[in-house]
Amino acid sequence: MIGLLKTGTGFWNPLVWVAAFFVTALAVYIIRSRGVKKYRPGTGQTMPFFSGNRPPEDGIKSGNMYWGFFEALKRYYKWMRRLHTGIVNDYVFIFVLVMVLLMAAVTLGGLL
Amino acid sequence: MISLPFLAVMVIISIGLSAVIFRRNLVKIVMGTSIVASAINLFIVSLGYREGGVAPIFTGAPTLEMVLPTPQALTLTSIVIDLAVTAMMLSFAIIIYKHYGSLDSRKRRLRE
Amino acid sequence: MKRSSESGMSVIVRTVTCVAAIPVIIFGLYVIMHGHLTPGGGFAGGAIIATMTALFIVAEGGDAADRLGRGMLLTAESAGLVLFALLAFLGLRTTFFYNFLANSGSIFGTQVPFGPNPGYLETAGVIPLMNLVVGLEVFAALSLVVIFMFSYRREEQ
Amino acid sequence: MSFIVEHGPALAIAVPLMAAFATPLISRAGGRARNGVALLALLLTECILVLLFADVLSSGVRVYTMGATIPSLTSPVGYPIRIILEVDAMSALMALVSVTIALAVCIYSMRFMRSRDGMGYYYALLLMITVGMLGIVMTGDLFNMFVFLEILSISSGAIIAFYVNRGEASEAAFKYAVISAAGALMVLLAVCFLYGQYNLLNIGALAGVMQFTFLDKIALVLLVSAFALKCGAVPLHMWVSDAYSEAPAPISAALVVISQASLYALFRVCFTLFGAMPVIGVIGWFIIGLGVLSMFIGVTMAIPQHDIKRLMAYHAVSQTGYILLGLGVGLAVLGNAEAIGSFGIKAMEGAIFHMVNNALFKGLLFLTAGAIIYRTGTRDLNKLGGLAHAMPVTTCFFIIGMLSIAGLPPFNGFSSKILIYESVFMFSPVLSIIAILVSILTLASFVKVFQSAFLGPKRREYKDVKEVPVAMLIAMGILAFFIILFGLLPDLAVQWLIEPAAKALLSQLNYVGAIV
Repeated sequence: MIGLLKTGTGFWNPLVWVAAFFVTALAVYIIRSRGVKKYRPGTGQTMPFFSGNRPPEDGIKSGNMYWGFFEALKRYYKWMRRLHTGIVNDYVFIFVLVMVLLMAAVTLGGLL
Repeated sequence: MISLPFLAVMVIISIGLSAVIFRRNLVKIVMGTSIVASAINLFIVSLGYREGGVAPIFTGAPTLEMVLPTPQALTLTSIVIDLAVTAMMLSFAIIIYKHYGSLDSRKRRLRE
Repeated sequence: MKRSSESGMSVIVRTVTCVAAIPVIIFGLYVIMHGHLTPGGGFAGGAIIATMTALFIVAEGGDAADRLGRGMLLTAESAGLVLFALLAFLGLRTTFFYNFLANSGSIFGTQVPFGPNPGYLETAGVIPLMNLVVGLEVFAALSLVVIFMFSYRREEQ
Repeated sequence: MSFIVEHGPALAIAVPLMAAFATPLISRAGGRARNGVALLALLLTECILVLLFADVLSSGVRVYTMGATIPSLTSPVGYPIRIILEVDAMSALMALVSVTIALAVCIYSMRFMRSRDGMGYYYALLLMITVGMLGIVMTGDLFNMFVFLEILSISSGAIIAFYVNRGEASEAAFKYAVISAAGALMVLLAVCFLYGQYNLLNIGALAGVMQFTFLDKIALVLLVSAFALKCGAVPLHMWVSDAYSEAPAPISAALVVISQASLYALFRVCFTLFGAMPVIGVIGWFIIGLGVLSMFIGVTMAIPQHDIKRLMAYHAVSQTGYILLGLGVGLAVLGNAEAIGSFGIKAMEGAIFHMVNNALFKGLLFLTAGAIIYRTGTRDLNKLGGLAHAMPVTTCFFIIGMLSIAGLPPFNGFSSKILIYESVFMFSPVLSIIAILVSILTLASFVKVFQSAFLGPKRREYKDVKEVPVAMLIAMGILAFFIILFGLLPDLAVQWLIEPAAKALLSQLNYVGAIV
């Protein structure tokens, strides 16, 4: 069968997926076309929903997004900022550190 | 079979790496990489050396043991590469100095 | 300090530089030409000739860097590389980089007699030709590196 | 035809090399001639590599000895001498992918690069990057691998600093040059360790006589950490965000393929050179660790970025993590034939497929980022908005790339990720769950880019923005075409491209036997 990818324990067939996608999309379209036709352009119906407030003039900036995510992971990001110093000396230092760690791992692995 | 040239090579490599890691001046960082490269060149040449060998030139050679010519070809290649890398890094250092008026690696503009 | 970087060093230094130029360049050419017989070759010889450019700029001052023909050097650099690749391509009837001139009797194609000898220049096939073009390339490229670095330094003043 | 296949490995490197040397000269004759020569050289290389790949699939490993009397004469005196190129299915696949991306980058650059002087050198460096990548994937010799790695580092370092009059570009290039020099010197040191013991430089011949002494372990450590540095695995990823974001946009796409070449070198060394070493399982676990860290830290660092190319650079780190995870699992179970048969080879197939896919969709995303920069002149997501009104085709390409990198069906990213998820689940369920989580975060961060750059009302300052020129759309279209093709027909791609490559990595004896 064309498009059938065996993954060892399961399988994946994109062509069947695409067919299913179009059938579902058709069904959704039919259901939608039977809905209430009260849409009026130019009224409040076309405004984006922004918790009842007026949306900002020039849209929502990327800096405003995922605020809660960053607030929850504030300590992680603070730590990450500290690691990413942007100094070339540190880059080489980490490289040497990784070499030493790997050497230790290989030596211990050889003893076991 | 630890011999003096190999020890010397390891010491010089450590000196070069420590220069790259701990020096803040960009030109000194370039010097550090250059020192490491020279140490490795020394290592290759000392690998090919035979006790009491003569230079591997066919012309007028006495019938003696010759040193191995392959490592010398490798060394020449790596010297040429090192020259190109050093020239390029120094050019970048010149441009950085011209733009920011400083060669300090810690006064960085790119981070995170 | 200003004087030395702009208009060059004293007359003594400049004269000695001009006198030194001849032996240095001849020595560089010797190293390039004998690359297949003795240590050295295209890179070493080209670098020796290119030191003359650096010496010239140091002695004559910053204006000398502008007076040297950059266009010609740029052409020479690319031409050297193209000729090198072309010589490699010419061996393609057998393999890439095949030494098709060696022992062929034509230019640089003399067979080397066995045993110790004083060194025959007309041997080794394409290797001396490659040394020549590499010498040209390295001379042009290193001169350009020095010239560009120097002229960039001068612009900031 | 047979002449081209016979000399294929050498020609594939020599044609772009010759073009790279000639472009500065031809540039004097005018921009069109220069662009034509660069494009022609890459097309020719692509044709040679397609023929070579077909030949390798049908008749096995092909070797080429530079300067010998016949190309297959590798060991005239019992051990290999001269410069030897060795192409198996893995090398041929990687070479094919590299040149395809380079071709798209070349077409894209014709309109994208508006600078007038130095363009001859831009194309020369682009072709040199291609030469370096092809050299790394096709050489059979460790020292040549170092030489090509340095060719790659020098030319890409110089091209990262193409916008010299911006100080940041020089700084990024300086960091990249120092990092590359340190990595490449460690590779050279490792090569010296091996050469000092066995008097050999050839990968196949070395693998045949390897004694696994203590010095070999040091060499392995040096090689693995140096190539991990060059492919940008966490915690050695710091240069990636600097270099990718400051390079010209098409070059960022080419830098992705440079990482792929380093990954190839990493796995060639691990599987072929040290494949029989007793401690290779430890290395496998170490690479899995690097992979998980890369996936997670890469994607979490990408989310808060507001520079579009820096964000994508962190995603490149994150996607490299998937590849390291898949091939690391293959490496960790290398000694266990049963585990290899049941899930190890599937994990490797997934990883190699993801390498191909990553080059395609990451390349496409960087090119769309370039299109945004070309028309608006800014990389800051906070200043962008409403571009979908003016650039509908670019928006479509961005959506394709975005869905593909996030691993949404039916695009190619999903096909390769499902191979990795399911086979890694057999190995360790936790790793598989982390991989799926990272995919979700990837989608989240690209939704952010999509929302802030393309959606929203039309901005006043971008009212003159038009669709990008046709040449740039063609370049993006090539990559999008392959993404959809591999997405809809993953079984054929795996069967004809990926499976031979995975088997080639595992069959160390074939690689050794072609030389000795």
